[in-house]
This record gives sequence, structure tokens and C-alpha cells, in this order.
Amino acid sequence: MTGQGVAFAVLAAITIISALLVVTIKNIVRSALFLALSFVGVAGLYILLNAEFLAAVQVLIYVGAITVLMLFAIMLTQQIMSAKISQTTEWFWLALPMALAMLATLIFFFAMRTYPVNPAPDALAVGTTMPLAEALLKPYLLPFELASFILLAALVGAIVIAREEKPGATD
Amino acid sequence: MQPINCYLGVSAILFCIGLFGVMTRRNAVGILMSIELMLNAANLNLVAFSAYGPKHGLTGQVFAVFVITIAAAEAAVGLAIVVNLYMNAKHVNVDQVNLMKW
Amino acid sequence: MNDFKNFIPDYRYAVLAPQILLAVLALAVLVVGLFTDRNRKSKLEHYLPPDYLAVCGLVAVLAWQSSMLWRSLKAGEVVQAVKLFPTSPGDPLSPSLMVMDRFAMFFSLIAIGGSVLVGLLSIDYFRKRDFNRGEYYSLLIFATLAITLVAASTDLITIYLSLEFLSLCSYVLAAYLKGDRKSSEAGLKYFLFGAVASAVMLYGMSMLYGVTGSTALSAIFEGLRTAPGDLAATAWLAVVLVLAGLGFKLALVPFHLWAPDTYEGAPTPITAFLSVCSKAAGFAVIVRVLDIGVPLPQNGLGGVDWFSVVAALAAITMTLGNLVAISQRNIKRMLAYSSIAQVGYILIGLLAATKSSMGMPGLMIYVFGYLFMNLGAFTVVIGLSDKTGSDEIESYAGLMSRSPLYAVTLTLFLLSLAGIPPTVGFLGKFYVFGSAIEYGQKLWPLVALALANSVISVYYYFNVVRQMFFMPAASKDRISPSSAIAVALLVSLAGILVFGIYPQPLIDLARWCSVVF
Amino acid sequence: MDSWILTTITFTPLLGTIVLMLIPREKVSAIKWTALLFSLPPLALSIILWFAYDWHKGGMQFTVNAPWIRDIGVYYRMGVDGLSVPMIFLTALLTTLSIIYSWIINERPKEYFWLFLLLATGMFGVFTSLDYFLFYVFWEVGLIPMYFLIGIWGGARREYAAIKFVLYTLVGSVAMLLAILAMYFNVTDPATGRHTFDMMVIAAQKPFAHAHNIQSLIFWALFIGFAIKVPVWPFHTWLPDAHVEAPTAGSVILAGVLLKMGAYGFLRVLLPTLPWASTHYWTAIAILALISIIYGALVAMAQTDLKKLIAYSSVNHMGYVMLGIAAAVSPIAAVNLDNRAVALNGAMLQMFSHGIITGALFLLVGVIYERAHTRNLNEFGGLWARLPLFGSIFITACLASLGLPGMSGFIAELMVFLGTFKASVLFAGLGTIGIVVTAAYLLWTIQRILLGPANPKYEKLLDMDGREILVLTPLVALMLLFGLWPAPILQIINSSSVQIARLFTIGG
Repeated sequence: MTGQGVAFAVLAAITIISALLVVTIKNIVRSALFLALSFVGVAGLYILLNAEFLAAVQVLIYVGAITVLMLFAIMLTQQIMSAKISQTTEWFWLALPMALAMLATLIFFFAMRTYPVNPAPDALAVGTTMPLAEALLKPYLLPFELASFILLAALVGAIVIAREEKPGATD
Repeated sequence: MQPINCYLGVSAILFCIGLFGVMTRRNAVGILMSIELMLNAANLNLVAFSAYGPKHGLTGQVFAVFVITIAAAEAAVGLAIVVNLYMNAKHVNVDQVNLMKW
Repeated sequence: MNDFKNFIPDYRYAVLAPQILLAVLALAVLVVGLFTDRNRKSKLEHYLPPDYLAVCGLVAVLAWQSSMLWRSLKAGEVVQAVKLFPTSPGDPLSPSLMVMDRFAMFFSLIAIGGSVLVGLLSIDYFRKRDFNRGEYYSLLIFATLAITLVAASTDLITIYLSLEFLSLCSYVLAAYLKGDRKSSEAGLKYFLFGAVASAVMLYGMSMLYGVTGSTALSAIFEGLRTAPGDLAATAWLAVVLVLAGLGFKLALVPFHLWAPDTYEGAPTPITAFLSVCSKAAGFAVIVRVLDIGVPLPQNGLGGVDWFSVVAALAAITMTLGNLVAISQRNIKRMLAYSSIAQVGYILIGLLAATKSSMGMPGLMIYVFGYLFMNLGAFTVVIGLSDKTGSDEIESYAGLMSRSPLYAVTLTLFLLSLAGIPPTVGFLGKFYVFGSAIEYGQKLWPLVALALANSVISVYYYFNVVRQMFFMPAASKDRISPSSAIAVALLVSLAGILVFGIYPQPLIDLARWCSVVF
Repeated sequence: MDSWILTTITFTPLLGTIVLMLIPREKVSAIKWTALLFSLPPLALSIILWFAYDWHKGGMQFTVNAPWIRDIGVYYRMGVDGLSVPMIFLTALLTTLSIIYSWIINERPKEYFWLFLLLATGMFGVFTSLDYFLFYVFWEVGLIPMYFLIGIWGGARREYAAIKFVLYTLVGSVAMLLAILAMYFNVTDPATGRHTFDMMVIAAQKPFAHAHNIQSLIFWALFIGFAIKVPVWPFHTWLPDAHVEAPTAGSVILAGVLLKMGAYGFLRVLLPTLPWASTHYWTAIAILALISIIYGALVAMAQTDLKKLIAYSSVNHMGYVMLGIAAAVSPIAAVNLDNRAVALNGAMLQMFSHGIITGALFLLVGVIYERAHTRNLNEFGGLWARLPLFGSIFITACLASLGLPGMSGFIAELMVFLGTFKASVLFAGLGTIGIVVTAAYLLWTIQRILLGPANPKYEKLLDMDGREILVLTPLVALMLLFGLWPAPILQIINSSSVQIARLFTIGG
């Protein structure tokens, strides 16, 4: 097995096992930490796929921002931190076969198909960061602008919803 | 490099784990985490196709950047809603909001 | 810097003026709101209250959008569509991220018009509750902006982004009544279902990208046509996943589970917005995706048979929506289920449009009319719950003696929803069902089912009518609408009657706008 | 006067509704007079129409043709022939009389008369329109006011009856809509080369002439639409409820006009447009008609509620209409053009005469119910002595209803049976059972109400007042007039009957 193969296997294992832990363990704080680990695994896969910029973004935003945000939310809504209460619904035994069926479908009809792609592109291809920046600021300028508006709206919305109203602040 | 199917397989597994979590998690933050897993699965597809495809080009990566942005916005809004519900109802468990009610 | 000109907005980007105006308006309302919501007695509140600013601004944008559409129509066949943001600049044939065609403008018109009415409905609603109006209206306008972008998007990236834009604004708006537990739950449900749906849709999109190598709808179309047989099932799966995400926006059964609770819990103007404007966005995008993005297999060429999938969704959507609506006691929930059923009917137009020239105009006429009839019904609901404090259907007892205006107009809106002539609801049904008949006998059973459902729907619509006219009133107090509500009411009423009795202009408009690029 | 008369007839009541909206609801008297005022021009014009219609020439006259929805070729097409002229007169007459009778309505009068005028517009529209789209619009417009009339001013179970009426009728009309659309896409107007909703063009083109399966499908869709309205057994179950619960004037309109819309549909749409299917299924129509006749009569006999009795007698009487229609389309070669025309004349005359007779009977029920507050047959007795005027008119109407010679009902039924006899002796024979039973229950009713020992409870009842006499006189006069001298009406309807009959006569 090549070094790349080993790296892939390790990263895939990290990603999948942490993801599994995210959805199964009871303590929601640990769950969030495993989520971060899973994201790191995905970032590693991005590097294997020559997407260094995305890997960096992945670590910064997912691990650095989203997971932390979630931890904050967990802290703010303390009750759910307690490891004692059950974290799963009674849907478990219905969800398991459904998820497995979906998995079988995806593996067979999606992952195991032949795609019109290079079977093995050069592993040491030039970095994609520059062209990515070009793409984002040239043809994809509009979505780029749009994303900024989305972030603004989300920010306004999040603040307005989560902000604690002072009682009697009316008039 | 590994064949693309390996990445797609990881993505499929990740997606289904997310789906499973969405269906079984009781509290809203847990569901949100599972949703993030699903988004990551989709991103992995996009990046993989982008890296392998002769004609796929960079579009997949561009898409993935936007997805990450949206995921951040979504997490912010979602968590705000969760906190808001907690302030009103003192819990964030979806079965207590009678989610599956007709 | 040879390609510098590609950065400079082409003059044709003036077609984005309504979108730019909406963005500016949203920011302006946000800023004004920051000053007025803190201090209700300020001069700014007196001269420029954010709610009136928002409504007037929306009216202005509506006028602008209408004039643009009008100019496009006058230009005849020449300027039907403006391609914006080509994915590879310099190549005129390359697919673009957005197309400002008449179809997009038509749906923008519906979205902006709907927002004007929703804005009118919100004025009293939020003044009474004393909430952050600046943020509310700016989010409403952002959501409207998102719909106009959805309608114009021709690339999976822009579709995903603008749909998420719309969703994020809608989640917040649904949860906007902060002290109200029902509203918070409504927001949470909407958010969770929406986020899952969009993740599923995104996964489907990533698969489509893998199969076809592109995110542009026109390229996906070609890609699916020529995709190797090995990938046929993958493509089908991908389209189904994308449909699941769009089905969420349209509240198709079985992706409708959020709808009743969200409709009941959300602030009523937002319920109206979700049931009309947000659905219009759903229709615009499902039409565009299926019409220009996913070919039906024919003539030995490849494709994805989405026809039977959509037909099955339409059938169960209309049936389940109707059957469950019967037992509802809360009028918002009843309207929620009825709007689920209505989507089922409208989808028939989409199916028929693959062969019948009446299909696409029918769909558009229906959505256009639906704007007036559903918003009209919600106007009455809002006006009444302001006065009676109840959304239960039983609280409508004897309304005729308390407020003939509300009773008669609500009856007309319900008749229109039921598809009784001479209202615009009948015209929409007539076109949609007519197109399905024209399509051929394959769709006849679906039309028969839809008509049977229409009869069922009369039962629960008339249940409200029965309360209003046959039952004795609980109190003798007269109820009269506020001026903002009255304006919205009369506009909606005019909409269902004028276009019902003299429909030719609406039909012409729908025909001119029914070509999708 | 050629082009505006039908429009005026149809829309004058609608104009009245607008005027009514401007009158404050406290001014009850003004409301009533306004309603009456706006019901009179259609009546006057319908009489003029009767005389102005050139029955020698026949065919559609007074036609209007203006584009409405260009996109799908919907026109504002109106016109009348021998079939619709008497129906328009019947509608106008019963509307006016109902409004006069309703002078006693003091509960929410504004809404009541508003709805009545709207109803009138719907009914006129159905009988005048020659465009399927227009026809369907008016068909539905007539439905909604009746829902309110039953639901607000009706009897104890009014809500149930109202919604049942609406749902049944709607089932029929959506089936009809499907059929209309299917026909629309199957015909092309030779003049324009486009699809058309023109009833006459579609009838001339004979859609699905060779696709018998589809023609059958369309036929049954239309059949259900019209049969529910007629109503033919087994689609009749809404009728007793609706009639019993409706206010008197509502019952009059319901029985007098709305039921005729179903039969009108058969004659205007079904027979001319789908002749193959009509002939093919003539036995089915005839058998359903016979069941309606016999079942209606027998069930009527079992009633103790006078209003319900008359309601079931409507099922019975409309059965004759259907029997006449069935006979006229029978494939039996022995039935010649004249036989068919006679059967159709009988059917059409029965439509008209049932309108005035049953209208009168429902009014009489209203008269007695206003006084005694009961409709139970067994509680009455000996009323003739107490109320001689009421008694005489009641007997007249009953005798007309059972088909006594000299009354309009007799001629109609006679013609139906003449036509049927040629087509099938068996059917004609079975039909006469209905006649016998009808005679029995009507005579029995007369006996129970008017004769025998008087119930002391009702000693102080007053005889009919001027308003009631005013309402009933024209109806009784017409029963006698057309019974003794049917030529004026037969001339007119014959011009239409012959046209339809020709379609079904080999070599005709």
C-alpha cells in the first residue's frame, strides 16, 4: 500500500468512527468534540484531493467556528449536558434499518459506479488555491456577493432571535 | 491516488451516519451536528469529483466553499433558534415539541 | 488586465435593478429600525416608520419590476432573456449562473407583490406586539430578494445559495414571536426539517455534479442525455434526492411534516408568506430544474424519468392534504393542509407542461391566483384574530352579523380556493386540469383524483362558511378592519374577481412568461 | 332586440344584487321591492321572447357571440331554441313568484333576496349559454346561492341538507367538467382551426365518434353530472333532504328550475353531442328512469311529511322526462321520427309542467305550514271546509300532478308513453305502474288533508291571503291553459324535438 493509501485509510477511519461516535454516544459535549475530529478527518481527505484551501477553510470554519458555536449552545442550554438523560429517541430501531438501506442504495448505485473521471490524477498536481480564488472572484462573483448577504441576514436573524429581551423595554 | 470510489464510499457512509443521527437524536443540537455530517458528506463528493474529473473542473471546490459558508450561517441561525426555544420552554428536545405530530 | 471588463458589470446587469433595490431597501429598513425600535417617540418614527418604509419601498420595487417586465414584453421576442454571469467569461455560449428571463420576472412579481401584502398585514400585527420591526421587515425583504434570485437561478450553486438564503430568513421569521412557545417550536421544526432537506438536496446535487461534470442546468441536461447507462440509476437517485429538498419548500407529502405546526405557530403574516411566496419560489425552481435541467428519456436518448415520481408525489400530496384538512379546527392549520393539497393540483400543470402548451401557463396562472386567494384568506384570519384573539374555526360563528365585509370576502376567497367560478381559482384549475386532459389519457386518472379532491376540499372550506353564516354569533360586537388590512383585503378581492372574470391579460402574461431558459 | 335580450334577461338580476348591496339592511321594504323590481324585466322579456321566437324557422335565435377568453377560444355565446325558451319563461315566472311569496321573510332579508337574484342569474345563464365554459360558470353560480338559502333559512337539519346538496351537485359538475375538457380537445372549429367550447360546433363535430370506449367514458361522466341534478335514481338521495329543509321559495326554485337543468343538460348536451353512446346505453337510461318512476311513487306514498311526499313525487315525475328521453334515442328501427319527436315533446312538456305544478304544490305546502306549523299529513283533515280556496287550488294542483286529462301533466305523460310504447311495450307498461301509484298517493293525500273529520286544532286557520292568491293564480292558470290548449308551447318545443329526433332516426 502506498503512503497515500495508508493516509487515506487512516483519515477515512478517523472520519467515519468519529462520525459514528457523534451520533451514538450519550454525552453531547463529547459528541461535539468527536464532530470536530470528524471534520478534521474530512479536512485531511481534502488535502489528499489537492484541495488545500478547502482543507484550511474546513478546519477554520467547521472546527474553529461551528463546533465552538455548538459547544456554546450546549453550555447555554445546560440541561442537555447531563449524560444521564437519554439522547436518542424511540425511533432507533426504525432509523437503523432505514439508514442501512440508504447506505446500501448509495454504495451500490452511487459509490460503486464508473464516472467519467481520470482514474488516477497526478497526486502532486499544482495547488488549487490560486485558480480557486480566480474562480470565486471572477465567474462566481455573484454567488460570492450573495453569500455575504446571506451571512448578514443570518447574523441579523440570529441576534434578533437569541438576544434576551429586557422585560418592560417596550415604549 | 485512490480510485474516486473510495472517497464516494466514505461520503456515502458519512451521509448515512448523519441521516441516522437526524432520525435518532433527541435534542436539537444533536440533530444539527448530524446535519453537519451530511453536509460534509456532500462536500466530500464535490471535492472528490472536482479533483478527479477531466471536465468537472474547479466548480466542485467553489461549490464546497459556498456550502461551508452556508453551513456556518445555518449553524448560527439554528443555534439561535435552539437557544430561543430553551428560553421559552426550558428544553431543546424535539420529541417534547411533538415533532412528528400530524 | 485584459479580462478586466469581465469584472465590470455589463450594462445588461441593469436587469438586476429590482434585486439591488431590494437589498438596499432591506439595509435601509434595518438601519431605520435600529433607531426607531428603541425609541417609539422619536422623530424618525414619526416621519419614517420602518414598516411603512418597507411597504412603500416594496411597492416601488414592484412597480419597477412590472415596468421591466412590460418593457421586455414590448420588446417582443427579441429580448426574452438576459444571461447573467457566464461561468466561463468570454464564451458567449457558456452556461450562466442566472438568467433574467420573463419566467423569472413573473415569479419575482409574485414574490414582491406577495411581500407587499404580507407587509401590509404585518403593520398592525407587529405594532401591537411591539417587536423589533426593523429586523423583521429587513428579513422579510431579504427573503423576497432570495425568491427573486431563486426564480432566476440556472446553476446548482446559485439555486442552492438562494434557496438557503430564503430558508434562513424564513426560519428566523417563523420563530419571530420570541416570548411565544408555539412560535419558537414552529421555528425549530421548520429549521430542522429545512436543514435536513437542504442537506439531502445538496447531496443529490453533488451526485448530479458527479454524473454530469457540471453544475449548470443546461450542461446537466446535456450530461444526463449522454450519461452512460451505468449511471442511469445514479442520476435517478440524484434527481429524487434533489426533489426531496424542493419538496420540502413546496411542502409535498411526505416532506410536509413541518408545515402544519409551522403554519400554526409562526406569526400569521409569516404563515401567509410561507404559504404563498415561499411556495412560489419552490415552483419556480422545480420548474426550472426539471424543465431545463433534467431531460425525460425519449427517442432512445438518456434521461431521468421524473414524471412518475412527480405524479406520485402530486397524487399523495393532494389526497393526504385534503383528508387531513377535514378534521382541523384551527383555521391556520386548515389553510396549511389546504395549501398542501393545492400544491398537488399545481404540480399537475408541471407534468402536463411536458406536452401541453397549456401546462406551464396554467401553473403560473394558478400560482398567481393563489397569491390573491390565500393571502386574502390569511388577511381575514389576521384581521379577526387581532380582534377576537382566536384562530379556531368555531370563533368564526356568526361572523356575517358581526362583520359582513370579512364574512363575504372570506367566503369568496374560500370559493376561489375551492375552484368555483367565476374566481381566479377556477381559472387556474381549469387551465391546469385542461392541460392534463390535453396531455393525454396517461394523466386522466390524476385529474380525476384531483377533481375528487376538489369536491372534498369544498367540505372543509364550506365548514368555515357554515360557521360564518349559519351559526349564531357569540357576541354582537361589530368588527371592522384597520386601514392596512382593508387595503390588503380589497387588493386580494380585486385580484380574485378581476382575473376571474376578465382573465385574458393574466393568461397573456402567463403565456409570454412561460418560456423557461 | 336580437342581441341584447338574452343578456338583459340574464344579468338584470345580477344588477339587482349590486343595487341591493347599496341599500341598508334595515330598510326591509325597500329591499323587497328592489328585488321584485329586478325580477320583473326578465319575466316580461321572457314572455316577449316566447312570442318573438320564430318556431317555423327553429334553431338558435337571438344569438350573441363575443370573445371572452381568446386564449382558449371561450366566447360569450348565447342563444335560445325551442328547448330553452319555455325554460327561461319558467325560471322568470317562478323567480318572480318566489320573491312575492317570500315577502314574509323577515330574517336577514337583505341576504335572502340578494341570493335569490344571484340564483336567478345563474339559472338564466344555464338556459341561455351556448358555450361550455360559460355554461359551466353559470351552472356553478346557481349552486352556491342555493347552499346559503337552504343553510340559513332552512329547517331543522338545514346544515346537513345544504352541504349534502352542494357536495352531490359538485361531484356531478366536476365529472361534467372533465367531459367538457375532453370534448374540447377533441374538436376543432372548422372556422378558426382551433379547439372550441361552442356547444353547437361540438355537437356538429360529434367528438369521439369512432372512439367508442372514450365516448362511453365521456357519456357516463356527463350522465352523472346531469343525472345527479335531475335526479335519477340512485343519485337522488340529496333531493329529499334539500327539498324538505329548504325554505318554501327555495323548494320551488329547486324543484321548479334546478332539476330541469339536469334534464336540460341531457337534451342540450348529451343527446346531440354523443348520439352513439346515448343510443348504446338507452336501456340503462330507460331502466334508471323506470326505477325513478316506480321508486319515487312508492316512497312518496309512504311519506307522512307533505313536503317530503312532494319531493319524492319529483323523483317520480322527472322519471317520465328521462323515460321520454330514453325512448327518443332507442335504436329500435320501428320508432320513426314522429315517435321520437313525440317522446321528446313529452319530456320537454313534462319539464315545464312539472315546474309549474310542483312549484305550486310547494307553495301550497308553505301556505299550510305557515298556518299550522306542521306538515304531518296525519294531523290534518277536513281542511277543505275550513279553507275552501286553499282546498280548491290544492286539489287542482294534485290532479294536475297525477296527470288528469285537461291538465298540462296529462298531455306530457301521454306523449311520453306514446313514444315509449313504440320503443318498448314492456317499459311503457312498467311506467304505467308509476301512474297508478301516483294517482293513489295523491288522492290519498287529498283525502287526508282536505276531507274527513276536521282536526279541532286547526279550526282557526285563515284561508289564503291576497299575496298567496297572487302567487298561485298564474301557476294554476298555466296548468289549465296548457292542459286545454297546448299548441303554443308544443309549437315551440317541437321545433327543437324534431331536430334532436332527426339525429337518431335512420335516414332522418
